[in-house]
Amino acid sequence: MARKTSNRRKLVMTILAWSVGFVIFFPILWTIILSFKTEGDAIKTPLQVLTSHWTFESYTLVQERSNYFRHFMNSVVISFGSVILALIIGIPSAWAMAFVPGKRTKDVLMWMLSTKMMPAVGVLVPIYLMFRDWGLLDTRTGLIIVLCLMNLPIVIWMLYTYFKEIPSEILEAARMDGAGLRSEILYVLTPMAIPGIASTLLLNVILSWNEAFWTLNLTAAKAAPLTAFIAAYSSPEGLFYAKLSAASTLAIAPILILGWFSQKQLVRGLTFGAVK
Amino acid sequence: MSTQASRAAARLMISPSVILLFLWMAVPLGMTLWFSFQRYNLLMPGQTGFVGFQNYEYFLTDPAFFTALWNTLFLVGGVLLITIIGGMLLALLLDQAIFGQGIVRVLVIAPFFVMPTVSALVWKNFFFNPVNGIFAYIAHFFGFPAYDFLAQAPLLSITLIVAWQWLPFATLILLTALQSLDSEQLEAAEMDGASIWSRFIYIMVPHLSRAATVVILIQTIFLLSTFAEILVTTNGGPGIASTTLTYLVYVQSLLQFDVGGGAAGGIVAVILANIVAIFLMRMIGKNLET
Amino acid sequence: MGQIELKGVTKRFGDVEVIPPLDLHIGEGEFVVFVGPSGCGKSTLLRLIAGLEDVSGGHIEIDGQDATDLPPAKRSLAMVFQSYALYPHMSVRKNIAFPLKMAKADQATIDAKIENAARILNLTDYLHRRPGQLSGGQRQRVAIGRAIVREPAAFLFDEPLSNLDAALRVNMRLEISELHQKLKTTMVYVTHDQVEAMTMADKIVVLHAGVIEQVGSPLELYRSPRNKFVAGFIGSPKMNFVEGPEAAKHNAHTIGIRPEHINVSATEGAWKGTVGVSEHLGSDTFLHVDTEFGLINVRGDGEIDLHSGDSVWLSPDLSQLHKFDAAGLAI
Amino acid sequence: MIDRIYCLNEYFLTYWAFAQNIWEDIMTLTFRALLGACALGALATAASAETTITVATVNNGDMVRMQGYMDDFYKMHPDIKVDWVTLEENVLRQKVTTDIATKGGQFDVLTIGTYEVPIWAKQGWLVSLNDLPAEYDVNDLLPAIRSGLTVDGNLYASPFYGESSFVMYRKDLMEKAGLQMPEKPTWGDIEKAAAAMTDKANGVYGICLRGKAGWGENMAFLSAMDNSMGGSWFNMDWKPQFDSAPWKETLTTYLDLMNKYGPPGASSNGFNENLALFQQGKCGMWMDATVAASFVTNPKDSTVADKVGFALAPNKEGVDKRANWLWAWSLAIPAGTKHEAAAKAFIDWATSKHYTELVAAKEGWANVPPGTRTSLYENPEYQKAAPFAKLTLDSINAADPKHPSVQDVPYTGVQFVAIPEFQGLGNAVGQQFSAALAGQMTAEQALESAQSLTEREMKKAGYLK
Repeated sequence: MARKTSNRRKLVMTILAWSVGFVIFFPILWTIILSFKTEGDAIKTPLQVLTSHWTFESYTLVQERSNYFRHFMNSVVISFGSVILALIIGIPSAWAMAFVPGKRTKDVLMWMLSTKMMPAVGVLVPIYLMFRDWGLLDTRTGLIIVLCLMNLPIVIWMLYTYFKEIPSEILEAARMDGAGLRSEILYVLTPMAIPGIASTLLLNVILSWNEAFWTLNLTAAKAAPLTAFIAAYSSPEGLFYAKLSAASTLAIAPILILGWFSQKQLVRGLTFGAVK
Repeated sequence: MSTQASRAAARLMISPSVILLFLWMAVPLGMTLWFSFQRYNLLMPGQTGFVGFQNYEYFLTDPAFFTALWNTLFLVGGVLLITIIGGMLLALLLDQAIFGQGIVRVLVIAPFFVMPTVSALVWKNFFFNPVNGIFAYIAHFFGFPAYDFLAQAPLLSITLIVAWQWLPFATLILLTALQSLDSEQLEAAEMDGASIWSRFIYIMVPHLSRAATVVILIQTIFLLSTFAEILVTTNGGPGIASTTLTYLVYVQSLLQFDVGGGAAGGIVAVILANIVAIFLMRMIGKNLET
Repeated sequence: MGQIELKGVTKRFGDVEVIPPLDLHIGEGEFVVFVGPSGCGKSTLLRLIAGLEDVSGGHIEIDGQDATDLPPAKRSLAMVFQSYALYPHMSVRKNIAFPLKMAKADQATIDAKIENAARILNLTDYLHRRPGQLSGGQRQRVAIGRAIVREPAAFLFDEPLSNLDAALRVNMRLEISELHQKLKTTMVYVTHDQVEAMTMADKIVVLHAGVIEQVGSPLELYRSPRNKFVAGFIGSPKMNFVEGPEAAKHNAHTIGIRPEHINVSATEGAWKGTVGVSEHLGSDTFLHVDTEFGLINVRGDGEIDLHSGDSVWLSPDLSQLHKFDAAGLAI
Repeated sequence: MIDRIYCLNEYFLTYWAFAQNIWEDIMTLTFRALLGACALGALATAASAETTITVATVNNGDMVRMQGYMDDFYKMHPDIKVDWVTLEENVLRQKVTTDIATKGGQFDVLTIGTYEVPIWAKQGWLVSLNDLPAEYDVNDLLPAIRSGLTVDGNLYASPFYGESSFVMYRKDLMEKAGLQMPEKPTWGDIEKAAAAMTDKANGVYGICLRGKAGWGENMAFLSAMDNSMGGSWFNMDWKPQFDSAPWKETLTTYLDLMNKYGPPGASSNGFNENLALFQQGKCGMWMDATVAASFVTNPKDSTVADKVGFALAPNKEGVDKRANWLWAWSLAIPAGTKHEAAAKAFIDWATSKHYTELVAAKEGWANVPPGTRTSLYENPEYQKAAPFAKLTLDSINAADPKHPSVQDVPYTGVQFVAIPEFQGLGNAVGQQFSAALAGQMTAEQALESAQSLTEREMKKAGYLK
């Protein structure tokens, strides 16, 4: 809105918005602060915490105790792998649903979403048994498959709503211009959909990164991602605030940074067809 | 656009995801259904066999069942309420002309990136803890006794944690919707003599209702399976005060290792979830048609 | 090159028949305009020719070859869309080059053709820009450029000017006509605006509810419309229709007289009436006159000094009278 | 930007060029990805000559400390590599149980407790450890602990550390209150001491006890407490006893103590939370595992290290059982592992006297894993470094898993009942008692629902007709 705004109003709004933003962000900020304290200092009153001295001690301890890098790499491979696989499967489907809608397209879409309502705990044992038989326990491949299927409905829906915004005349023009299905997808559709695909990728990477049930239950050592890394710190003996903070910071930092850097992209695509 | 060839191609392109999702749903569900009629405890591999509806009987008559049902509704409903209303207010705020808008948005968006396990741990230990938590310090500072959130109001506390995580999501979608609102509409309303409040009620809210529907749909899907937050903070307690349906099934199948009972619970949960799903789809379908 | 023949073409969407069996011949080098009110099936017909829709029955021949089942790209037709359908992620150059690239033309050919098209269309300075950075008219020219470079057997235009403002529309109309004269390629043009049809077409096809009402040159349609629909659709302002005893005097169910074929007099004439609204354009004067037969529109040359509330006498030029029977067909 | 994306697209060309038909593209791709991943996995295992064993363990201090000494193990066994899976206790138990019961084979060494060992051994899920080398000296293990890990004469798990429970209290606060803690207190003594030490204005709470629901959390304490009141979980007909007088007395005494003298938020306090509280000096007294003694007396972590006194777990006057339990975190090998020899080598090292000496040499005797070997308690250096050594040994010896209660019972286990259903039962009952502590129900209501839910489950499981 290009409306005239008085400076005073802008100032009031700024203060209000900054305070609200600070309150919402505070838990994360506090975790980061505590991670640079000693265990003894971390349990003092907030004022004492801020004035006590800063140290990397907790990070050193955490790194000594567990192989952060391996968990990190597993998280990266699993979350990106599963989403990319889901995109490979989902892009053609979403394309077809958006541009060649049938009578039951909406129903199919809704059905896909409803598969996500299946409570994971209820089917853990069957999946576990299958994974055992196929040798997929504690493998990245296994988790990639599971998380890919977990995210597929969301991926398809996001892409669908995004593709629907692309005018079909453009695709017809491409067809008139002699583009086959392949060229059409390759030269016209994909480049136009890149922002949508990028935000779909981002959102689902975030969801996969934070998925804690399957990643924890289907892995042991080799494929265990950061969710398993955190599970080792949830309530160890004795004082643990600083170590927990350091581990938490390490676990969320990569995705937080990724999210912040790409937030424009994320926000742009994050409409789920909510905006017309 | 809809030539025969493209329709055939379309069907071909949809089929992989449909087939995969169908298998992903049907196979485990079939196995779960099978287990739900079996006496099958992981710890007692010797004693198996068909037991008919016994598992269902025990699950449905479990004294925790109806509490869990209610708790699930409370959690989902509570989080939706907080995130939609809070998200709308936040979206309105972020839509204003302010200094450092980008930074504020970064701050607001952040909780969405935090793993549920981590956020539950952070809230439980650093905030709700009645001895060392920040809320306890604040209470002491003002001379009140510390309130034990997780013991006195476990479900509400969990609702708050989950709402904190999902607030950014709702805010972002509602903000995008708000920004797509044609400013001429608002100006027209202003010319028509509508106050800020009426403009909000008659122009913005209807415009945002579509976005709100989407938020409700997506969040419900994820909220129904809320699990890590409960496990980490209260273990479903005290008593069964924060046991949801998902958690109850978890207790059955992974704490008692009663696969049969857990399977029966899983099937019940699937049925209930699908009732919610149908209800939601109806609502969404109507709202998304246009 | 550029003959298109439709034989018994039909189109059904589900149970709804939008185009009943239809025959049409489009000759080489002709500028054919499909005109009709919105929803009359003219765009559908164009898309059938383009191959963007499957025909439900009948055949389409292009240059004597059966093209009914050919995919759009193989029909050697080029299309300009209402929304221009430019690729937003490509520069103007890439947009124009796209069909050539699809046809696997070599780079030298592509460059040459782009240069040529850009020169013809005055786009040389804009080749590096994206569609988003162009004005409406420029976008329109890019869309045409993209069509030109393929050197198609025929161009298809789907209401290409409807998104432009009035002045620009007149300009582009001229440009397209000039282009046709320069290229001598068959053009099929869809519009709902009869002025565009009259000014551009060699041949006009008037469509109504999927049915061809009449085919002919602009003046043929103007002079001898086959039925009431065509008579009412072609010409601006619209033809006046009078029914009842006044029509019976001329042995017709309905008579039609164009506003420009009525003489106005303050003192004497055939029909008496009162001026409702008068529009003075300087070159013309439009009068809306209330008569016992209803509202009659009159167009007079130059300035006529009549205003709202004045009494007037109207005299139709009987040599220009159109007569229709009860079914609406011209007698 | 978009132009660059467009260029990127050209690269996609290769990727899409697999087939004209997209469906085939996907199938090939997915399939290749799968095959590739499998092949890669196979390659990785084939290429390495060394054996990798996966050890699942709990995130307790002693276990975490062991991970720092792995160099010593690798020196002795250069061909074995150890992958650690360190998890919180509940997550660990859930994972290893799922894995062993479904024969998932993800782990080669499991960290399990005295509850699991007899049940799993009977199922044939564990590898017998009878053939450990002579230096292991199986006869050196404390008899109570050893018998808890032995089924039909075979040792199925090797204890890493063992524990009972006892009372830890603040000597300085007792002194200030003018009281003396007897070495064998009764519940009456405990209440008196708790009342005297409580100073809520200064954030000192007279007594800290477990309140977090769970069979290994509050129920471990409460079941042991019930034993000391003369009660038991079941009578000889497997009938639950929550409607009996001892349970009533147990719960009311417990709630009374905690409500009057306990810290806020006690219903979510487990071992770790209480340890943190005690180390911060917020508890006058804490009844919990004997292993905690070394943590609360460690000046590095504890602000009250030099002020802690110890006493045996209390009993009710006239009851011949004390409220102390018996537990040993032990290492076991799941049947079906492919690396049995390496796993045994690891267990031998981790639970050997050598390891104890290693820790003693590096970090002092107070920090060695306690409660497993007689030789440790006979070691004068340990006795000197660990003032709680004698009481720990006495507590362990005082516990008798075969006869936990003064009444006859059909089960073994002091603070647990060694049947598979107990985990579920213990958790459910623990939830009730935790709710009672949180003030959501009265003691009577909690006992009533504990009784009915236990009856229900026992009926379902077929113990009760």
